[in-house]
Amino acid sequence: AACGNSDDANTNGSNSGQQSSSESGSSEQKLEGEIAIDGSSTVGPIMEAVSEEFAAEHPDVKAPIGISGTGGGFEKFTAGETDISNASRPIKDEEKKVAEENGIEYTEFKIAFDGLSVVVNKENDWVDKLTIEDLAKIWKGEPKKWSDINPEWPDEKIKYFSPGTDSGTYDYFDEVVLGGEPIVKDATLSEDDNVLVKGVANDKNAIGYFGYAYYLENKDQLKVVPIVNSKGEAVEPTNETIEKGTYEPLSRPLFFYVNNKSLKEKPQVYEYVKFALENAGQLAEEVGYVKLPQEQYDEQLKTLEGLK
Amino acid sequence: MKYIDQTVVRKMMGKRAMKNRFFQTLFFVSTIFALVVLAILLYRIFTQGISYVTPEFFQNFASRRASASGIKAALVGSIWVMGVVIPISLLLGVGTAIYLEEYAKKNKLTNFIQANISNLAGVPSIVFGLLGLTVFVRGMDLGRSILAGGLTMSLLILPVIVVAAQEAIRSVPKELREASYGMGATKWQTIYRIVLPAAIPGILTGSILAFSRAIGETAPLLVAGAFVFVNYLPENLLSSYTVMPIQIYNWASRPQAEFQNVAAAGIIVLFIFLIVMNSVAVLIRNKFQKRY
Amino acid sequence: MALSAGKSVREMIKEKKTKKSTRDFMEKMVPAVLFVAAAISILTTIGIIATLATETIMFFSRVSFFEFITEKEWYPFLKDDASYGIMALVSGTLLVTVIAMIVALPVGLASAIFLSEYASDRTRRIIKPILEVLAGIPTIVYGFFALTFVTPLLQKLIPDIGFFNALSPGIVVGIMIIPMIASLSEDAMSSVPNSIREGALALGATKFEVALKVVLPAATSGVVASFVLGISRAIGETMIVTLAGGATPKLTFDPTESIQTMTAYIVQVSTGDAGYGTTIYYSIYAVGATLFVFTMLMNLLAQFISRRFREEY
Amino acid sequence: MKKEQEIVYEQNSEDKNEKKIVYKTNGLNLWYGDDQALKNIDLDIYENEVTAIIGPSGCGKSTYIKTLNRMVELIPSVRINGEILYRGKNIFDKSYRVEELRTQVGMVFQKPNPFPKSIYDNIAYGPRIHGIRDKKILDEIVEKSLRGAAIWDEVKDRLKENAYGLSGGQQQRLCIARCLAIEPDVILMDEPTSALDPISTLKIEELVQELKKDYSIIIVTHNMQQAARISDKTAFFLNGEVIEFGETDQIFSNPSDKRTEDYITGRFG
Amino acid sequence: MKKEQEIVYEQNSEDKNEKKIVYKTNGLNLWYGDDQALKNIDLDIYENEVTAIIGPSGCGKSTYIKTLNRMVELIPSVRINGEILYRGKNIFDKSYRVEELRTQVGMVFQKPNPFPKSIYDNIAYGPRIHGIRDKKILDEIVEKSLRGAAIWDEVKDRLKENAYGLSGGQQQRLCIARCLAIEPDVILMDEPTSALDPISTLKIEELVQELKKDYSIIIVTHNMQQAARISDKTAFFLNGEVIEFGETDQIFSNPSDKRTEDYITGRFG
Ligand SMILES: Nc1ncnc2c1ncn2[C@@H]1O[C@H](COP(=O)(O)OP(=O)(O)OP(=O)(O)O)[C@@H](O)[C@H]1O
Ligand SMILES: Nc1ncnc2c1ncn2[C@@H]1O[C@H](COP(=O)(O)OP(=O)(O)OP(=O)(O)O)[C@@H](O)[C@H]1O
Ligand SMILES: [Mg+2]
Ligand SMILES: [Mg+2]
Ligand SMILES: O=P([O-])([O-])[O-]
Repeated sequence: AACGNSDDANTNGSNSGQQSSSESGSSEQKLEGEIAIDGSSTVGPIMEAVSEEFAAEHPDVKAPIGISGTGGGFEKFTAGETDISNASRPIKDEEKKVAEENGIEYTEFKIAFDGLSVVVNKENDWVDKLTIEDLAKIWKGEPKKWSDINPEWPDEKIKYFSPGTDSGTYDYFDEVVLGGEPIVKDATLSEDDNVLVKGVANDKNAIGYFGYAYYLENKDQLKVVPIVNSKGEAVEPTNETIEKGTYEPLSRPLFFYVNNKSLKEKPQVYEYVKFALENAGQLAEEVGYVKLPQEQYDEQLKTLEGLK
Repeated sequence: MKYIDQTVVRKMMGKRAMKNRFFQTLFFVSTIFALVVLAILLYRIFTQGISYVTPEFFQNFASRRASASGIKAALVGSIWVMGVVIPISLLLGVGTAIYLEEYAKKNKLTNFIQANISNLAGVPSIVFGLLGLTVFVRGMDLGRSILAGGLTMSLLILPVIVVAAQEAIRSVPKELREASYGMGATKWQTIYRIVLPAAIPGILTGSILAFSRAIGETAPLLVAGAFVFVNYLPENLLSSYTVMPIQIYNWASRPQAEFQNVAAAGIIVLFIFLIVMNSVAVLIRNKFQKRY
Repeated sequence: MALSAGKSVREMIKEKKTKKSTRDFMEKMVPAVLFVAAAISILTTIGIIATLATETIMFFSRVSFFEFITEKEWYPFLKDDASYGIMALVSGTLLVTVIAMIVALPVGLASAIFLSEYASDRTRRIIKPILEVLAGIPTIVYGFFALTFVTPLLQKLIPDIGFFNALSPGIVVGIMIIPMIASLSEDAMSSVPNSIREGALALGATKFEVALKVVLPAATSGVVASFVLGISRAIGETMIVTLAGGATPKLTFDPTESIQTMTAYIVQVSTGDAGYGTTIYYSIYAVGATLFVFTMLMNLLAQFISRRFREEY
Repeated sequence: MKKEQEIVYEQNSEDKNEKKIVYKTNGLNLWYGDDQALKNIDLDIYENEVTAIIGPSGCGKSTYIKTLNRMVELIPSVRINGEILYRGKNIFDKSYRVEELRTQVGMVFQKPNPFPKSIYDNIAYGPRIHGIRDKKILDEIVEKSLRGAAIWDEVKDRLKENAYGLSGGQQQRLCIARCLAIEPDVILMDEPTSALDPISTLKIEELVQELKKDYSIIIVTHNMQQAARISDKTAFFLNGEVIEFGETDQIFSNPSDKRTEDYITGRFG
Repeated sequence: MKKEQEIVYEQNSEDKNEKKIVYKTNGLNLWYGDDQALKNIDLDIYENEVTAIIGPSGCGKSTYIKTLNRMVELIPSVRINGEILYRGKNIFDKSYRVEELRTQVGMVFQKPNPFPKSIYDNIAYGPRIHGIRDKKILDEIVEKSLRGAAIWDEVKDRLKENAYGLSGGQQQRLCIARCLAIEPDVILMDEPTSALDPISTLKIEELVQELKKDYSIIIVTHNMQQAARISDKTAFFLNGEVIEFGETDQIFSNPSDKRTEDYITGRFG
């Protein structure tokens, strides 16, 4: 849930107008100073791309990026230590409370989509699609073998590969698929998605899930499973299906949170956020995520204007 | 009366010599084992990363494009951090060792300090990360700076250096001390001019290991505040920074296969860095080394 | 006897006495300064204990200490019935440590003996630095080595073994520790005076007998110290087990199964998603405190051993 | 101030028209932990004399000589009572600076113990720690000291080499040279020639004879003939006690104690 | 096979109706790096005799005696040519096992070098490595060896204590005892009494006289009188060469070389 500030969206000014104003602004006064950014490892690569490009325009602004995880990032953010916090899930109530206690006001921005990809081994010729219910059954661990789900499938034990229980990806999957119930205890968990890729690629009876980017980069080693959406269509994760929203419910938005005081008092933070919203779509795709529909970026830019 | 029968001795001699040769071979093979592992590891990393180690790799900052990625910020960051770690941990470590070996009376406090140090040597690095975060980053308000990271690392390797320095100081023959005292040298003169020079090889051996560890540590700096993406060079001890292992970790966890090669290239640079450091220390050590 | 300076050395020394006040100052200052250095290590411990203790107390206000040490399962992320049984993490840590020690102690000690007793000066000068390079390889590199080389190799040898298991990181942690044990033990053995070796060799002892029955006993304290440091490193090793051990806390002593160690759990949470102030957040401090207590007990044991075996020469 | 005291003391002893006493040991007891190594020692050492200490192995000779420059205190378990006056002042006094004592009282040890430094630096060590930095003066001191210890010719071409390259005998002479370099008032020697061949020993003995013109020398030796040859006074130790002390001639020709006689007539060295 | 060879050799030498030769050194040269320490040494050591090696410091005495049991090879820079026959076999032969040589050729060093073990374990070390495990036999060996080295009475009550608690002289006698414990054929002694007091020295000398009934003994000494007193043959070394070798009586009463005479008449020990 975003902060109430988003309601005060300023309707003035088009996208292009803002862009020119920001450019003229930067040429008038040289921006400098530091921007403290931390948080999700999922969102990190997008922000790194933003920092990289931002530095080309504003070489004197230092925008290093830390990766403490969404929770770790919020811990610092709500204590007022960072200006921007990346998150692969919305802020939780406990975290909101801490922010309130510390007098931190903030605004939530969406930056891109991630499509959680369910994958199996290349040699797996039996699974061609799965419903959310199938997934729930599989991941709750009721069927121990593939044949327990479909008698035609091999009589082999399923091997599970899942992101660590403390990642945003797991959280999202758990909520959407399992309704908050625990994942099968036999699951092999790893914090590193590349490790999961290797796990699934090396085990014929494996099933796993992780961020879209990791599937995209390892397409040739993995077989992606189309997921039946609420309309009953089996949809494979692709840039289009994710952006359009047909790959659901396993598409999840990625966020970053900005400290309002920093936006007001540090011009470099304001410019940085603006730059991020203007360029995030393209940069996100470059690092393996999916951009939001353009309207969403425009809308958020307006919100930002109102916070100046 | 003869207790030792030479014919029996001679008969056993073959077996004993064989045992000796067997164990010599075994010991040699053990030593080689470690080297073979190193060779495999290096081979894998070099074949993967060497083509990415180009002059640009040293001139570029990190980038979202693998081909444009470079290690500049991390390399310089590591050097800055070591610039804090080496003097601080050596001064504190050797100082502590001298205090314990030469000055401290054998009392409860000394025993406590001693026990405390060997205990610290076993504390996992990640716990030091938590300490650094609490004390340096937040408590002393140093922020996520080189100084905070360097101090954290210094404390981490301090016990290793103390233990190594103590062993080295202890193994200096007491005859040398006696000779020095006998000339009317004060305690500090004896330590500074006789004990320390004689102990340098041992101190260096332990310290090289410790510094190598500090350069390669990821976990504590992940917790205590190195950034993963930095695209500028540090200016002073309070600048934010990144270090090589964290940059490598970041690259290795990227989905793009090409970044795995960049990570390998990063590891190669880290190796070169380690080897240069070790060589300097080995040169110093060989210059001093001798058996009494 | 006067020198060309026209004075005797004795006179010159007497003259210099006036300058001795700085020397006296040094003599008084140095121990004080050195004591401060030594005190830093105590402050470090106090800092660690304070950091761990405050948060651990918070943890135990939510989870009973009894549950913590008796419960066999560690599922902190279950929303409703989270369980915090440290034994599951401890067993993972112990499993990896034991495997690592099975690899590292014999190989490390054997290398040390080879270097100190058999190798020529030249060989030693070549091999020792190489071992030190091995010691300096970042653990994350070892982690990928375990995952991409050792695990597939093990899968060929033991078809049943999981992709994540305790054996692979255990072996690699062991390999990582070899140079440390080898180097420190070698130092301890090298500092045994040569005259003692000669004494034994002159009795007709083989090099092996000298190494085993004379040098090794004389170097016990240093060798044991290197073991302790090695074991502590194994217990505290983080990146290798995080990458290759899996993340499934489980009370098992089967090395082919996936496990989670205490350190890997701390990494999981501190780079993960748990919010500040949650029980999970506090749990990493409780785990950290457990690790701390563990290494402390270990060290006390080792100190006891090395005190008993210490020999003077 | 100290100087004046000394002078007063020296005048006093001159008044008595005797040789001046350098060291006066009164009722000295010394324990290693619970083992008493020295028992109620009373002994006077005179200036410009060679005092030999003889006695069987383990009788406390080394312990006593190390007490004279307080080196024995480096062993933590040592406990001492009684007093030793060096030029009139009790060396166990709190105000007595042990470094000053040891600068004036040089020592040569039983086992050669050169520093792991060059030959030159070994000799220059003492002068340097006492503040002599002038390269030319140091050069002179080094040459003079090495000559004094009858080793100059053997090492003059390799002063920059490590002292550990020397043979045992050469090392010991180096240690003697090192001690001479600070021109002490008293020289303590603990079996200094036991590692030397006769020719070097002869040189050292001659040197001792020459040095006693300027210095007071206390020498522990197991070599009775050496004691008889070079010393003016001899003390015979047994089980930590001084059995007999007196003029060397008298001790060797006409010992007053049966045990001394037994020990001396068992002689052969 | 080896045994038979030896027997043949021994019979040969008996045929000649002479004392048997234990060690025969032919044209031995030895270098430390580029420095030649032994030059073309020819020397015969006879069975059941005491052969003394004398000469000034640095002349190569220690080097030669360490070559006889090949201890000198422990120094990496050493190069050797020439041959040494021990009971007829060249000890530098590839097939010659150095440990076997050293079991039959015991050695006592210049500086005491006890193991950092208990007194008992120091003595028992040799027998143990040669396979003697029986506690009772070990006890006997320990007592006999310690008695042999004239130290039994001093240590019999503290056999379990660390050898480093002993004084220098006691340590050296312990090392002699340790060597006796393996009952060697030849005993090499490198200035074994230089750290001993006269009484212990006397005991050791008596012991040497007694041991030579069973053993052949080669003793380096800087003590001319000791050489004269206890040895049957004497070799005089100078600058790495054997200047003179012959019957001790003849060497001391009527040396044929001027340098030997000079050295001996400079004597005093
Ligand atoms: N560091 C020590 N700790 C305990 N006892 C010691 C120590 N040093 C010497 N002793 C004991 O004190 C006694 C006297 O020893 P000291 O070395 O003075 O004898 P010494 O007369 O010099 O003999 P030597 O002629 O063999 O050198 C001996 O019984 C010895 O065992
Ligand atoms: N390890 C070594 N390396 C190089 N040179 C050595 C070494 N040991 C001895 N030498 C040299 O070889 C020569 C002979 O030495 P050696 O020790 O045999 O003399 P020595 O006759 O035993 O003298 P001493 O009576 O002093 O013991 C000496 O010039 C010495 O400097
Ligand atoms: Mg003595
Ligand atoms: Mg010698
Ligand atoms: O780093 P996370 O996106 O998994 O919180």
